[in-house]
Amino acid sequence: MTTHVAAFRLPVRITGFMPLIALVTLVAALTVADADFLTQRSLTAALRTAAPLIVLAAGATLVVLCGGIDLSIAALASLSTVLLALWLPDLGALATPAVIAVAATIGAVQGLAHVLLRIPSFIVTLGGLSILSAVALVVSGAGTVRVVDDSTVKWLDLYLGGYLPMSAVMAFVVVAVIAVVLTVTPLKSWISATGYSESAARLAGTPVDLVKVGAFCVSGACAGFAAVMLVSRQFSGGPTMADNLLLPAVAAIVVGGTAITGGHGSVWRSLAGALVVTLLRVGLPIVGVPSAYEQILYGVIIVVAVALTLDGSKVSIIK
Amino acid sequence: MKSSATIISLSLMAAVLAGCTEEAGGDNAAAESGSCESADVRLVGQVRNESNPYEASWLAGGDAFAQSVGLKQERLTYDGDSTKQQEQISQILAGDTKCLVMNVLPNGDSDTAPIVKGADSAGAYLVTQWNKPADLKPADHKTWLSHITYNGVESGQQIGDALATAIGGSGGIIALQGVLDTAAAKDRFAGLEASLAKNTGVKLLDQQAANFSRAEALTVTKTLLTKHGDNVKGIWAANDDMALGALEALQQAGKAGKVAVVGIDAVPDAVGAVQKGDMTATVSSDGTWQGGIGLAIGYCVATGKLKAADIAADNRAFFAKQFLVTKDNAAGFATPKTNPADFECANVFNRVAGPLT
Amino acid sequence: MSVPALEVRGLVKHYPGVKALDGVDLVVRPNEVLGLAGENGAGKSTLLKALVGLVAPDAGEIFVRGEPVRLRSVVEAANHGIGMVFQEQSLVPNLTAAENIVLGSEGSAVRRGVYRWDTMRRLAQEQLDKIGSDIDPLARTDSLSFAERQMVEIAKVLRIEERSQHPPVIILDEPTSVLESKEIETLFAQIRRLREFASVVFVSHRLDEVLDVCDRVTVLRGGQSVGEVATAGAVPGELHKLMIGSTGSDDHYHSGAASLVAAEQPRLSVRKLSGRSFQEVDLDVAAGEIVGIVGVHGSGREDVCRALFGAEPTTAGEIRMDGKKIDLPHTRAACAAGIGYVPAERKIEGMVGAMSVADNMTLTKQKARCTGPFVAPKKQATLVDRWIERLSIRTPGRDTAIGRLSGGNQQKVVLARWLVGGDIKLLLLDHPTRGLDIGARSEVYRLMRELAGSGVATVLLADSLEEAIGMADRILVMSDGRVVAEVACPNGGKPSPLDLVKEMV
Amino acid sequence: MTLTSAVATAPRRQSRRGASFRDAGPPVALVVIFGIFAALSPQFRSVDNVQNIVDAAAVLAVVTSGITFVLMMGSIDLSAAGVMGASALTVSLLVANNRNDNDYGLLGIGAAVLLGCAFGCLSGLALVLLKVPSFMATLGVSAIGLGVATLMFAGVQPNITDTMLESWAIERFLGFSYLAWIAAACILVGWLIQRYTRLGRYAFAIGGAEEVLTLSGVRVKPYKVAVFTLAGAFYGLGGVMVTSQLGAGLVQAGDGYDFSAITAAVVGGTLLTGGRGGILHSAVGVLLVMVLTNGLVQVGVSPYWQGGVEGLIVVAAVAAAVIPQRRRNQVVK
Repeated sequence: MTTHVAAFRLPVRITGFMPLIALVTLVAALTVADADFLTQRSLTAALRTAAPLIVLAAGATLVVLCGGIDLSIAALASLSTVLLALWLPDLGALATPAVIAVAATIGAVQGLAHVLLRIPSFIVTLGGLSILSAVALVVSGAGTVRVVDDSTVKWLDLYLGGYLPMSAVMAFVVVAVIAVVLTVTPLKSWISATGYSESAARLAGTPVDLVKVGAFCVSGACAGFAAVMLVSRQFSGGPTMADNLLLPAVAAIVVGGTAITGGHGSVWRSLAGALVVTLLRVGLPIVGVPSAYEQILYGVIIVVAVALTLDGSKVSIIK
Repeated sequence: MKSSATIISLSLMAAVLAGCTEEAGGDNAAAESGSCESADVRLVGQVRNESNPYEASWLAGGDAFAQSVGLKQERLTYDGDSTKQQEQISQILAGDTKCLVMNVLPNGDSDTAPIVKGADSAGAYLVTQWNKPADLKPADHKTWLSHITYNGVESGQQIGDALATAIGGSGGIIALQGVLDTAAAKDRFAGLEASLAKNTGVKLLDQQAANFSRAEALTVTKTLLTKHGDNVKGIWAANDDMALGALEALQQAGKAGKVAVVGIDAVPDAVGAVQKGDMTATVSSDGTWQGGIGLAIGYCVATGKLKAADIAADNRAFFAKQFLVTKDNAAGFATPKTNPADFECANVFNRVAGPLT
Repeated sequence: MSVPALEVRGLVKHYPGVKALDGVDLVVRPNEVLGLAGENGAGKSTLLKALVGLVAPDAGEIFVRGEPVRLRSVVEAANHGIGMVFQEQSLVPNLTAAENIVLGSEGSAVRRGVYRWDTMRRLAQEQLDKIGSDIDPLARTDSLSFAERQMVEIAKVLRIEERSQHPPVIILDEPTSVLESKEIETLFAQIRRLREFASVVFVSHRLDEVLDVCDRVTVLRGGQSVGEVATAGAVPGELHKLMIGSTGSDDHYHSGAASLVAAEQPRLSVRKLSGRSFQEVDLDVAAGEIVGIVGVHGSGREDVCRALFGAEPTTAGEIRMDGKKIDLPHTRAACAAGIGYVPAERKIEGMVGAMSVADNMTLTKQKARCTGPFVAPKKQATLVDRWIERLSIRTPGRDTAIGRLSGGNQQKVVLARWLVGGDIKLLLLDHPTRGLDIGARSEVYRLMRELAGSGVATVLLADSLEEAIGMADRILVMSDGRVVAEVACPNGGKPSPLDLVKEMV
Repeated sequence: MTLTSAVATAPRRQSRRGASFRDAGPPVALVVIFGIFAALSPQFRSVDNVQNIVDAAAVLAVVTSGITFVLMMGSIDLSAAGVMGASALTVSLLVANNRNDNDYGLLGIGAAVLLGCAFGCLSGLALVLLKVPSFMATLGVSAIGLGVATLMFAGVQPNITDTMLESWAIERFLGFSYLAWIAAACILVGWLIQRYTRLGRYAFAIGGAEEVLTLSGVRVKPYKVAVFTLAGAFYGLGGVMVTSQLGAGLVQAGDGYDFSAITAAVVGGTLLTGGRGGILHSAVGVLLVMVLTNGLVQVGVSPYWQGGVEGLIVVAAVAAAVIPQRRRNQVVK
């Protein structure tokens, strides 16, 4: 898929395949370390595990493509789990869209603060991170909110045909929808132009501010959807539940080969990146790497993976 | 573009055709109670990290038990990251689960339910400790053998009382809370409140969260010391790491020895401090024992030496015995060690202090 | 004859699909100013890069004072006494002028990694003194004017004199393209002063300048040296002939093309427009009219232009299009009103270098390539190909990244961006021919005439006074943020540059 | 990008030398916030509390000094947490402690700082040789640092008994702890490096216009590596200081310092795009953040809300600082 989208415009290059190659290499290496790893059940579990991360990373990828960064996604997802858990008893099936809408709104508000106040996105979303965490803590009464009747979110934790986790399928659908919408509308060129050269985009009459706010909005919505996945898996919401997914999500984006400076990249790349990161997080301890070495290996592998996937020809100066 | 649309519609179609199932496919026949050979048992211990003394001693206890039955414990750590814990659990459960025994420290209350559900459907024997939501009960599950925890209200109150005594029954104290959204932090603080209700002379001047962290406790304590000055006669900390941070703060403020400090967990440094008289009291929960006992219960059931059905209802979820450590008895807690007798199948429930309330 | 300061023999450089240099020969004698002329793509920039070690030639030799050398980096070139003032200014904006001047060859100003500011200031002052500049060496570079920065660049290049212990060879790549005429005069004075102790290679698209300041001109075409002209008595037409291989059109500005100026209501009418750097500007442009605005740096004309595009805030005044009052809070509003803008900084503001020709061309008028909300690839392809053909844009294809095209073709794509919608009413052109060669310029001029002929109103901030006079029907002179004069400029009654200069000062 | 915005949006700047109006924002914000808290809480304005704020700021100041150099280049550094953890364990195992018989004193401290340098160097090498963006390179190095620290931890907390190291946090000179003086010295050294050494000026220039340096024949890569190495040294020292404060070597010694140091630097006026700001800016930023943290506790804001209020104020402070510089066609990333 990666190359398919890329081929729409660019000559097919080896770098387009790099995230996939990294993924396959990693699976192979884990299998060598522990032959039990390459089983259908194990891969199914890994896919199910990766789903929320894929969705989070896909949303944040849009912000990165615009040249910004969204550090609030994980905190927003945590808050969303709390809201969903609180609203499920009253709203039932409506709770899911309601939470996604609220998360999208919060994302959009951050985007507005970024473009209207001209504060770097790093700072806006870092501030957003602390504010959202505080709200989540207060709203939840600083505790876990249990979901007693999870019938309306349970569908996300089912398996398609007995093998494919529904959450992974939905994550794939989210990525596909974003990618297709971008490709068939002018949005893709607007986002790329904004990311590569904001001033040129603006002077070409591109709605730069709208595009950015939109990207933050989608990023928020994705955080909300990831939260729904987490709740369906955890049967509860918690004010810090997703907090630890921030750095893995950013890592997924970069490992996928999307330039952190903006412009170059795609959500498909982030999908591959999220799978790589998940395998690293889960695979290393499962095949028996001790905790301390696991962290060291994680650090080394992720750096090497980025070195492989980043298309140097697209980015002249690497900061 | 067209082809991606095709793929999506195809996969959606497949969904409709195939229908949905609750479980991933593959064989996961639940193990019959007691059908495993000792050598086939797979022991897994999972805690947050190996980089703090309490959890390190937990894993050490697990290793000690595993060695005593000629096995090896698989150590898993998840860096206090709930999602990572779930990911590891589901990956473990995706492997061979026939004679799997897990002794798990869930990161928070919310993490217990999915772990239990996963273990249940995979037929893995599970013992959880510390965190679980009140309405989730091991007795309702087949392979969730037991949940072990300590009465946080009791320990919070015990050290609260010890602190009140140490400052002579009257004066101001400050409280350092743990991570606000954990049951342990809440229960312990509730214990302090109970103690305050009893010791009317003691006044709670201020309470701040220091997230169970030594470094944060240091900063918070220093700030509170300047805020309340000499009115602070005692410091109540929800765990020993924070108590040790508070001790450092007192030393840096030149108040070492003038303010009483209490904590919970009995980590070696804290026991040392109690011995030296720097700290007034702590409560021992014996991490080494916790690391071994969870595996021991699971091992006994897996090998048939104990029948899950025979475990008394009160032992399916219980408070374990805890000990108030003061200067008088501190020497006995100075070096944590395991007693192999504790882990014999007949003795695994010896430390039950009472059913979970 | 003395040994040449610099000599190039048979230099060859291949790029994939292109032979950029095809056996170039070049001789630079001591104490002479050598002009280097050639159209875009003639190989000038590759040759210059080879001379300062940025490009490794595939074959051929370079001699410095008779010795064969291999130049592998800017540093090696500098050590041999060759230095270059780059086309895009190469100063670090957040350092002081002094640091920029000594950058890369700090010498005694930095001892064991530690700065000695006094020494540095002295060293920089020495260089600035050489060109008689009174810039404060400790001023931050981004606080200097453009012309001042150019002086700093030259001072910086002159540092290599100390480095090589020989008379340096200074290469000036398009130094005048962004300078105003007064600043150009200053620069030429400096070049003549440089000749006293150095050799200069001067590259410019403006042939009159080349003839004015150089002793001798070497003409490149198709990667080869095709001729050498002594400037004494030479005329631009002669050079031009050599450059393009035939006599160029005499009517450079296509002034023969009919310009239709409707009398009634002006298309654009601006009254008492004030902003940060301009006050009470009145401006009328009729459909089909080209109005030039001239003025020195700081006259505020660029900001007026940006304000008309909504890219610069205004504090007072009104703007009417076809009699209707419009608000321009952002560039979107201007685009919607049928206003187009071609910025001066093409590479930074005009285009998105990493994106394709097609994407750049359709960036603004998305409707032109869409069916409903969706991009229609076929529609886009037809549209883009049509404009590529119509403006004769030389590109391997519509999917090529625009950054890989030559400057002239890039500019045509940028212009096409405003035309693809078919709804353009007013074009604001800020130095539209900056950095373009004669051929490309001429094409841009023709296009401007064509658009004017079809009724588009144009505001032109020209590259030179000559260009303004040649192209405009009317010229406004701005000074210190105000319009100080208006000069009619009809065909057959063109004012002379001198007339305008009088009004500017 | 930086060249772009500098040239395109600010062709003519008013001030030519020295501090400009732009730099005044953060100090003004510091004074205002300090004033507000002082008015709200008498304890806040006590001498003791001011000492307390300065003491508490010491470690953050040192870490921020290091990170400032990296930010000035336009890169980012998230390795502080890991590097500090590794250095904390190293120093606590090398000076007198309860785990082994080592007693190397200052040598041990030096070794910990050197280890920090090594980690910084690793980040820099990953950046320039493997072309990995600093965001990821340093994230990876942080993980490596934590792993190394966990290895050294080996299950038993090393408590230090070295009197000199312990005295850093306890002994006072002119009212402030030694740690505060060490931090002040670090800021001074940092300022000297920034102002008077090629390394510092080039770091600044790399953030301004990296490609120009290359054109001028400067080999940029070694300087990049050197800047990361220098930053690593500061983190190493930071880890040592935390160890001195806590009396023990903790793997978590650097927890949270990465993001708070970046916040402090940015609040102080250092741009994430590089080329602007500096050590003194960062020092102001550190004080601002610490005043905020301390003040919120002093005026009794609920612990639940503290993080949120802090985030809000940081955003507001940055917003207030950028308002005077807002322009229509400005690029904000």
